[in-house]
Amino acid sequence: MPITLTPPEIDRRHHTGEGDGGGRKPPTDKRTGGNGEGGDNWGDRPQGRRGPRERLSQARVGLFFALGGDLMFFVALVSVFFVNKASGHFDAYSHWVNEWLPTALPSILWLNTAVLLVSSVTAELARRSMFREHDAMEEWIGFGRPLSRRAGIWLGLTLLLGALFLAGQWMAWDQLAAQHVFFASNPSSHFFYLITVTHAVHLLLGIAGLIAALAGLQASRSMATRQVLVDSTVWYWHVMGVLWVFLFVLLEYGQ
Amino acid sequence: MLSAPTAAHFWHLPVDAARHGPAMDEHLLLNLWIALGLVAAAHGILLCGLVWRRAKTPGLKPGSSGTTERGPEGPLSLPGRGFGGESQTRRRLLLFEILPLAALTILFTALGVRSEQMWAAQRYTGADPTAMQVEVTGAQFVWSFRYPGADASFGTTKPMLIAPAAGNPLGIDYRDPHAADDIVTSQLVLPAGREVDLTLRSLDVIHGFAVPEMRLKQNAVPGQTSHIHFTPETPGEYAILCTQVCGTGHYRMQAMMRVLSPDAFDAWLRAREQRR
Amino acid sequence: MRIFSTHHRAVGFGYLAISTVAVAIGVLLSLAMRTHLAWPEWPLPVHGPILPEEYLTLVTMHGTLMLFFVMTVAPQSGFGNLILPAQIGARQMAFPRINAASMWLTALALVVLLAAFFVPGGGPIGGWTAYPPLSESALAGPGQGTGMDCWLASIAIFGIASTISAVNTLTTIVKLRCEGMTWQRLPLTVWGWFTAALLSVIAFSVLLAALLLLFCDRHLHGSFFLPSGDVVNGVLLQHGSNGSPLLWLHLFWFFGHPEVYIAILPGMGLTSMVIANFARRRVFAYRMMIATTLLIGLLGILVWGHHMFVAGLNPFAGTVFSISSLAIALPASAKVLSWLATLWRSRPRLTAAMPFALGFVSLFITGGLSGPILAQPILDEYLHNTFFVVAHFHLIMAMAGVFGLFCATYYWFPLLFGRMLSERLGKVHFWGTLLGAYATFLPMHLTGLAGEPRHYAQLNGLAGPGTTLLESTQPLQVHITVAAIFLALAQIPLLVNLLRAWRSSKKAEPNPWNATTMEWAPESEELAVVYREPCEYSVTDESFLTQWSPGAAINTEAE
Amino acid sequence: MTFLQGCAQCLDSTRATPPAVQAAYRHAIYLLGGAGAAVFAAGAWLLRRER
Repeated sequence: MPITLTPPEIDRRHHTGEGDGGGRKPPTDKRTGGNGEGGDNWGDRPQGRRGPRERLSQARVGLFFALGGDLMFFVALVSVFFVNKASGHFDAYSHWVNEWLPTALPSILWLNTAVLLVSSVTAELARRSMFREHDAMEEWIGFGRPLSRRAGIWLGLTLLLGALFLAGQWMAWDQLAAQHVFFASNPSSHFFYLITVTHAVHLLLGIAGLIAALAGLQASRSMATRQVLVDSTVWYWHVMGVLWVFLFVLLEYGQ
Repeated sequence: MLSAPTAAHFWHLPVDAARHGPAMDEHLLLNLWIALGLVAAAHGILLCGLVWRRAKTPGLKPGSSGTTERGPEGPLSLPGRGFGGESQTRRRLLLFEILPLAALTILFTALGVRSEQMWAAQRYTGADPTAMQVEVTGAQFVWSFRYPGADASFGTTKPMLIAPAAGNPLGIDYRDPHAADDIVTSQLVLPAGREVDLTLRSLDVIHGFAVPEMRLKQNAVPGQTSHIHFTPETPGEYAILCTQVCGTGHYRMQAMMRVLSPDAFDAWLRAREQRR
Repeated sequence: MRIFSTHHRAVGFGYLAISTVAVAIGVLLSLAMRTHLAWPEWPLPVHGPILPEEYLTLVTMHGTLMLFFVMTVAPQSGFGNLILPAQIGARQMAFPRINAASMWLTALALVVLLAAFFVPGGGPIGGWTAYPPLSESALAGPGQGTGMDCWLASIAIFGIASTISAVNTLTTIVKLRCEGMTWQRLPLTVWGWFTAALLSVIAFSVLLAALLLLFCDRHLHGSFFLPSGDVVNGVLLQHGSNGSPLLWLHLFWFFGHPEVYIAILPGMGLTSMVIANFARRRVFAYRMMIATTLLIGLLGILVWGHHMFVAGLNPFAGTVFSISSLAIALPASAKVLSWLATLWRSRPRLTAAMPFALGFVSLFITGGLSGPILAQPILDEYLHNTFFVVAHFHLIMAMAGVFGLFCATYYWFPLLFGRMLSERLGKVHFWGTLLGAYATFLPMHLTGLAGEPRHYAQLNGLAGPGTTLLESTQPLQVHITVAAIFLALAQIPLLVNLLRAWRSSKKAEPNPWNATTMEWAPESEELAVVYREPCEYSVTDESFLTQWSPGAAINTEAE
Repeated sequence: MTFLQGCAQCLDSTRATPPAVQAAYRHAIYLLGGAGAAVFAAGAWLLRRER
């Protein structure tokens, strides 16, 4: 849990009520500090508008469920992968034939993987820098927007690396096509293209998110909005990175 | 419970001509009666509960359903719960949940075990080696039946050889010696009292091979062969239906299963062999 | 209210509008099917005689419309959006814009689906389960070309929309509950919505994957579901491949079975709350009801194989799936028992929503008890894909689900429109619908037991024992058709009722049913706070404690 | 235990399909069911944690 504008000890939600289900849910952060200091009590605001902490965790919960569904999507693909890989059929002379010819992965995928991992690091740095209290203070006092500046740099770097990864994937597809390995060639090539393309589509979404976050960093005045944007985009980016590592291992060693 | 034939008639079950049929029917009817009984009982309780005068003794409050109070209570903290003390609560919970659920658990377990035993008897084990071999092939929208002939083995088939117009709907490769004496028919003719091992195939889409009077159903899935074995008992003409939607002609994908007395069957088989 | 509003009520009404269109069309399609089965020679006015492929299109579209666009949309997304936020003391859904977007996506999906009627070749004919290879190629039959593509696109869009809206629902329930709204204090309706949303997120993504694979098979020469050497219509579709149609069955039913729980869980929750409210009692064994809701959801993920007992599944797998399927009967029975216990000697007020809640219980019992029968492989071997199955899921899912929807309509109409529905018309509507439902679907058990398979465009007119067998059901067929028409007509009172209430000037009082849950709380600027569990009614008098009232009971007699 | 594979109606034809295929189907079904149940449980747990 990163440092947020709400000192964690105020958020008692997870500590009370344990054991007795009925205990009244403690008020969600009354004293948020943040750009609501001085009489402006977040708790008076309508549900879901009670300060950065709540909006942040709301976005994270939404992301959690969305990614849970996404996980099931890839689980379905992978289970089909296993079955198709093992399956075969009896030919006219009742010999058992398995059409599966493992697709040799272009070595550039290793490079891409490394790039993606690095991009995850830069993304995390961007996320962390959104929660540096020192910078936040400075912004409230009015010394520019160090949060946006610092995070913007890291996000830009992530965007660059992400684009690089996609370019690398494109080159991988090119190389396979040059060897006349296409989607339709073989059951295993089905899966290589299916998995890489679907993952690439997810990364495109991630890149859209990054662009949105960058735009938000410039445009939005509310610090909470910027934090939510960056935080959820980066978490999504991390998950896509981990997912890729898993899929890559599956394709490299699982065939 | 009514006697089996009357019951079968009451439930609109068709005649039962397979050896495994009667046991299956018995289990089916048992299930149906139990279900009917439970429906009646549940509705009875429902209606009684509705018309019977409202219980005055607080002890009988269903609200007192064992949930322990929590959180701040208003002055009127009791309504709907905590009534009649824990003993009443427990009694009611026992009466309305625990006992019935235990009974249902036993009931469903018993039915489950019984049906799994029958399922295992029919499906876990293959057909007897001496069983008669017939290959059933589904294709939009006809069933074809192939007998291995004298050599008791089927000739190989190849998709590229399939040519219904040329009289080879199954794509039998006649260069294969085994294929020479194969008999292909449009009716499934079987001798009574002998076990049959059907090999189910499909050329195009999934078809459902079903013989209601034999209490038999199994999908014919393209790309795989499924086996199903049974013993027809009473001679007669029975319906073979397709029970998996397979296209425009699904409804007319019907064939006839003719069960003959053993010697009548031998005569038929000889006639067919002459014919070829 | 602006049409592109992101207010949760606007979105909810949008969803209900979608369902209304879908249900109207779906009913008409089913009536066309029924008349054709009862009187095959009778030509449809304007259209003329119904051809076999047209009949299959009717079946497919009826199933798709009803299951996806009515039973999934209306209870979960429709009433979920209308009521859920208020019921947990929130002012809106978690992500209003995304919420509205998913509603419009659903509308788009409906349009795309209906477009299938008008494309060359007509709509798809493969049933709502779209088993390959029938769904693999345009060669397999009319409507399997563009029509099938429309179906694929529509369901894909629908799946994405449902997933998004489910994520929104889940986040709302997890994050936006007001102060004091704890695990035990959540109304069972919210539990129903929560579980159903959880199932949607899990199931629809798997369906999406399956649709993607099928699309690859159809248009990119894939071979995921296409076996080697498959000859459709004289054309060899696939040379070397490892594909198997069974894979589709697995993926589809992994979605398909949770789907039916998505359709019914909200109705279960509402039934519990309405029964408790009109019986003026607490829901019997409240925490057990929560547990069973979650348990049904969890088990619902693990039973899909019972749709495949005779589909080429290994018999051992059949046994395993039949055990898990029989297991679900227990939490379901526990729910029924709780309803019976809550009603026991309660002399409830049989106004408005209550009869429909009771109807839900009745239909749930009747339709549910044929479930354990179908869960036994040896019996399913005879009953699979017969009208016995049709009767089963129409009673427990379609009819019970619809009764849940009617219950919601009568219960929340005063809340949503500030008007009261006429009790008399409500009673007429209830009895007509209940009678029609049973008269239509009970006999289907018998035609199924007699051996009538699903998707048969015609039961007579052919030679052979098959037709003799099927023609024997003809009297029942006519009866069913007449009953179905009656069932459709029985909905007129509802329409009249809604229209009259709409036009009437008589305002409804703020909490006409003396309900205790948050959605009836008066509008106020300060934050909602919940002080107790729902359904606190006095046994001695009419007084009761609402979830939002901090102190003394509201005594309706005193007022 | 042989179970959960495509082409089988009786033990004889179960044996006719390679164990690899049977295992593949078995694992695929474990994977699907397990992952589904896990996501479900995680969701329920999140609600409990957030009460």
